[in-house]
Amino acid sequence: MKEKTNFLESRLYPVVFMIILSAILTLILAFSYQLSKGRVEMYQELRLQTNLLSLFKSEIPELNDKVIKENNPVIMNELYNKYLVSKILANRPDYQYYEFLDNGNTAGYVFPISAKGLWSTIKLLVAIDPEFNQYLGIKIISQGETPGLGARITENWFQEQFTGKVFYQGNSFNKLQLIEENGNPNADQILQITGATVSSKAIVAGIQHDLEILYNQNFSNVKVD
Amino acid sequence: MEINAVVIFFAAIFTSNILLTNFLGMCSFLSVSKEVESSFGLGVAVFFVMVCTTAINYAVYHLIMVPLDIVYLQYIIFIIVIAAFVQLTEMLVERFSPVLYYTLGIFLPLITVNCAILGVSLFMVIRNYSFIQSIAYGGGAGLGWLLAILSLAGIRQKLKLNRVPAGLRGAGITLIITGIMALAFIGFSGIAAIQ
Amino acid sequence: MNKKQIFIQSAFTENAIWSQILGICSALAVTNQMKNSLVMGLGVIFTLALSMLTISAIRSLIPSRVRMMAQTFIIAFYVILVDLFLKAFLPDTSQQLGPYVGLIITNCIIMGRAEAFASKNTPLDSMVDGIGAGVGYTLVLLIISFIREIFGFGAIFGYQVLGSWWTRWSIMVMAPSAFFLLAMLIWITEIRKRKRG
Amino acid sequence: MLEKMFMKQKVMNRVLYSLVPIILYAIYRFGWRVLAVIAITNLFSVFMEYLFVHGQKPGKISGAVWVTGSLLGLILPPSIPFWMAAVGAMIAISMGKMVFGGFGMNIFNPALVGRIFLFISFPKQMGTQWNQPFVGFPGGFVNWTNPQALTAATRITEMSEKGVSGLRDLFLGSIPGCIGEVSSLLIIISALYLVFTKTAKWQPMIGGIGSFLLFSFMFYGADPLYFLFAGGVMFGMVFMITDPVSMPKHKKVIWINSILVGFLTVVIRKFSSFPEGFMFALLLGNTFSPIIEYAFKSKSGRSN
Repeated sequence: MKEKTNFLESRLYPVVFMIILSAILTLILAFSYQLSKGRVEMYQELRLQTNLLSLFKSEIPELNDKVIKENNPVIMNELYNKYLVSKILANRPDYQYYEFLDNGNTAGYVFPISAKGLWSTIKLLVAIDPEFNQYLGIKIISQGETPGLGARITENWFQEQFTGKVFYQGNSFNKLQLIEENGNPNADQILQITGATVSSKAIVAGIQHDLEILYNQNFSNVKVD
Repeated sequence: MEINAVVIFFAAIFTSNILLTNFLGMCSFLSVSKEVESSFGLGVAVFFVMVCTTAINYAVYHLIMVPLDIVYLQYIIFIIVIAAFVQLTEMLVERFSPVLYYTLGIFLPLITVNCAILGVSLFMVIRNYSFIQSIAYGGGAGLGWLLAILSLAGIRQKLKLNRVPAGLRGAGITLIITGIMALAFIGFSGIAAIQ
Repeated sequence: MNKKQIFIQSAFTENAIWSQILGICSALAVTNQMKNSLVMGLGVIFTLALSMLTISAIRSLIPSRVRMMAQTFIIAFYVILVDLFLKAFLPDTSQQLGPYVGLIITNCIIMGRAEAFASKNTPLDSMVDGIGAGVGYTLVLLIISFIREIFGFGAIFGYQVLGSWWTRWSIMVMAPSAFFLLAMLIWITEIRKRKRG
Repeated sequence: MLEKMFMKQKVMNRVLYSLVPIILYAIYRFGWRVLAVIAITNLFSVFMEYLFVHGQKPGKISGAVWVTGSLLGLILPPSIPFWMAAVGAMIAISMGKMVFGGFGMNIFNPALVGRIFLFISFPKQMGTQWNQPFVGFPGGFVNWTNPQALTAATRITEMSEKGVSGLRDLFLGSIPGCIGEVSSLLIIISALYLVFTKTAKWQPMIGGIGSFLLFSFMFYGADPLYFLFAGGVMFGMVFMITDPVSMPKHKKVIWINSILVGFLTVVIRKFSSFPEGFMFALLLGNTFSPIIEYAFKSKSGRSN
């Protein structure tokens, strides 16, 4: 007993204590990390797959709102493997994009793109047809714009209006224009969000800028004359 | 899209002021801002520690934690780095410059618990900044914090003779002033983006 | 003091936010939506309860020279557990809370309770005290976020309760409103305190 | 009755007189509805101040409350919903003035605190919907409001490029805009009245307008007068930056502050995501001027 109190007061004790304490705590943490790791990765993958698949909702017969809502990892993974394949750009090995397959034929591309919003970098997926003529859809993945204003870019009507808009026509890129939210858009116009001009502009400009570079550098040969 | 470090620096001061938009470092902000001199001392100390710990934490994160796959321990490791750095600085300042110690050194212990310091390191990781970007962000955030606490101290100095309603004296009125400052700083939004 | 008294004292009469002005960084940052506030509050309750329990249980073993360090370690340990849990089971909320979960470590409430209570009392009392402080903290978060969400979105916990006739106050989802509302809350508490004498 | 409730403040009365022609002109341009807006902001300002001073000594409402109320009314759009005007007035008086100790104590310009609160809360109603002005006689004098509305928020920069309105229209005020901000001519006349009756100081007006002109010229290249007459700069430089309470006391600091406000107005207009910059610029000026003044005081204190 006497020995113990002596050790507790010795100069070495605090060091020993900290080492033992941190060893125990770190061990438990490492263990829980290993336990949770798989789940975290699974979630990230599932989210990406769901986002990619929902871009082609109208083309995939197995996919409807109910399936998307249930978000079953097994089903999503199956659908993903059936319809999508990930690819890497030849000149940028770190850039991953996706190809949409319909009965084994390329029916569209999906590119991850980032746009500079008012407060944050907006990350989104853009789907385009194999000849780069028109957008098949966009999906905002993450953003940090003003809630209630800029953050309304995540509302469905805003994202859905890109579907079918022309990207490349004749021999030149088509520039999309922004008009007031309550207006009547024609084929080249996008309704912007009232009070959030910057966020709306950022998306249109970001998509066009990045896609034009991708087209010029990697896909200018896809045109079938 | 890579963002220029200069842009990040200014954005961290004005458009995304760490205190006025991220609410970090409020505890010492409220308690120390009564006097201008001590606010200045604390602000400078925060700036200095912020820049240095961001740099160290960047190195620790990318050279040790990522290769060893122990990123999940970042909270513990960052806070140890910050505490150790503050301790070390305090000792060095005390030994080599007593004058500096009495003007700045006394604020150093307050800094370990200033969540703005840890916050900057965490934002650096979340936003995937490069080394230069991290330093610029740390410096900007530190200067922004200094600017905010100095302005507040000036206002509180002016407020000393006022008949502020009894229940609002101290924390209450300081929070309201901070709120109005945050309103004013919204004017800068859109000038530069942080990420 | 029995456990009930300890709980009431640390949750209400000595509420960390409105009477001691501690831990307000996160109180301001995560209150734009009630859901975030609730998750954050539960995280703090969990961290507080268990770290108070642990610190109190080994309080006689902790050498006084490294006391703060050891306490920080134990708190950080539980915070990382919370973080891992959120990442694995509530990934969306985890992303929205961003760095604020990690910042529970520097939340002065926890260090304050560890110093003031857990290092002097029995483990179970400390745990009750921790839960009390956490509940009080969560309560304040929920009050502020309720006002911010109902004015800012017309919603409660994400459910739209006010129809399209409601004009959303965007200031309520932005930073300044949090400062104003917390000031109001402190003001009301002070007035009530004075009336009681 | 009135004397029991209100403090007598001659200076404040003179400010109110100088606003009368501006209000009359606003009715002519936008219809009688604007008078209702101004009445509401005044009413709710008085109501709010009454809540605070009620039951306290001396318990009188300051005459300045009418100035705050009227100024706030004049910097709102003509089509603002009435309830928003009321909210703005209550925020202006409570958060901008009474919490700091009431009359003579405010750090920030109360009317601007109310205006920015509304602007951030309701960007759609505050910044994107503008009534077209009436033209010819009797114009707005026989109308409640002009149903013709312009729903675009035009950046002042783009306005000059597209030539939306000519310099003469801007100067006289036959343009859409906030209730009291449209006619630069009337504002200048009021400014002269205020300066000659020693109601307001001329230094901040000249400093602010001068620095605004200089920096607009530097940032935009041409036409600084155009930018001065558009938007709310003129109104603010005459009626708000000169607020004797929130203005710094030190002469040199008055100059520094007004130059800073002019500079910030241009920076915010040009680079930020908001079309108008004055209100933010002055609030920033209010934020920084106490510490600048403190620095000056301690410096001169040491040399003495």
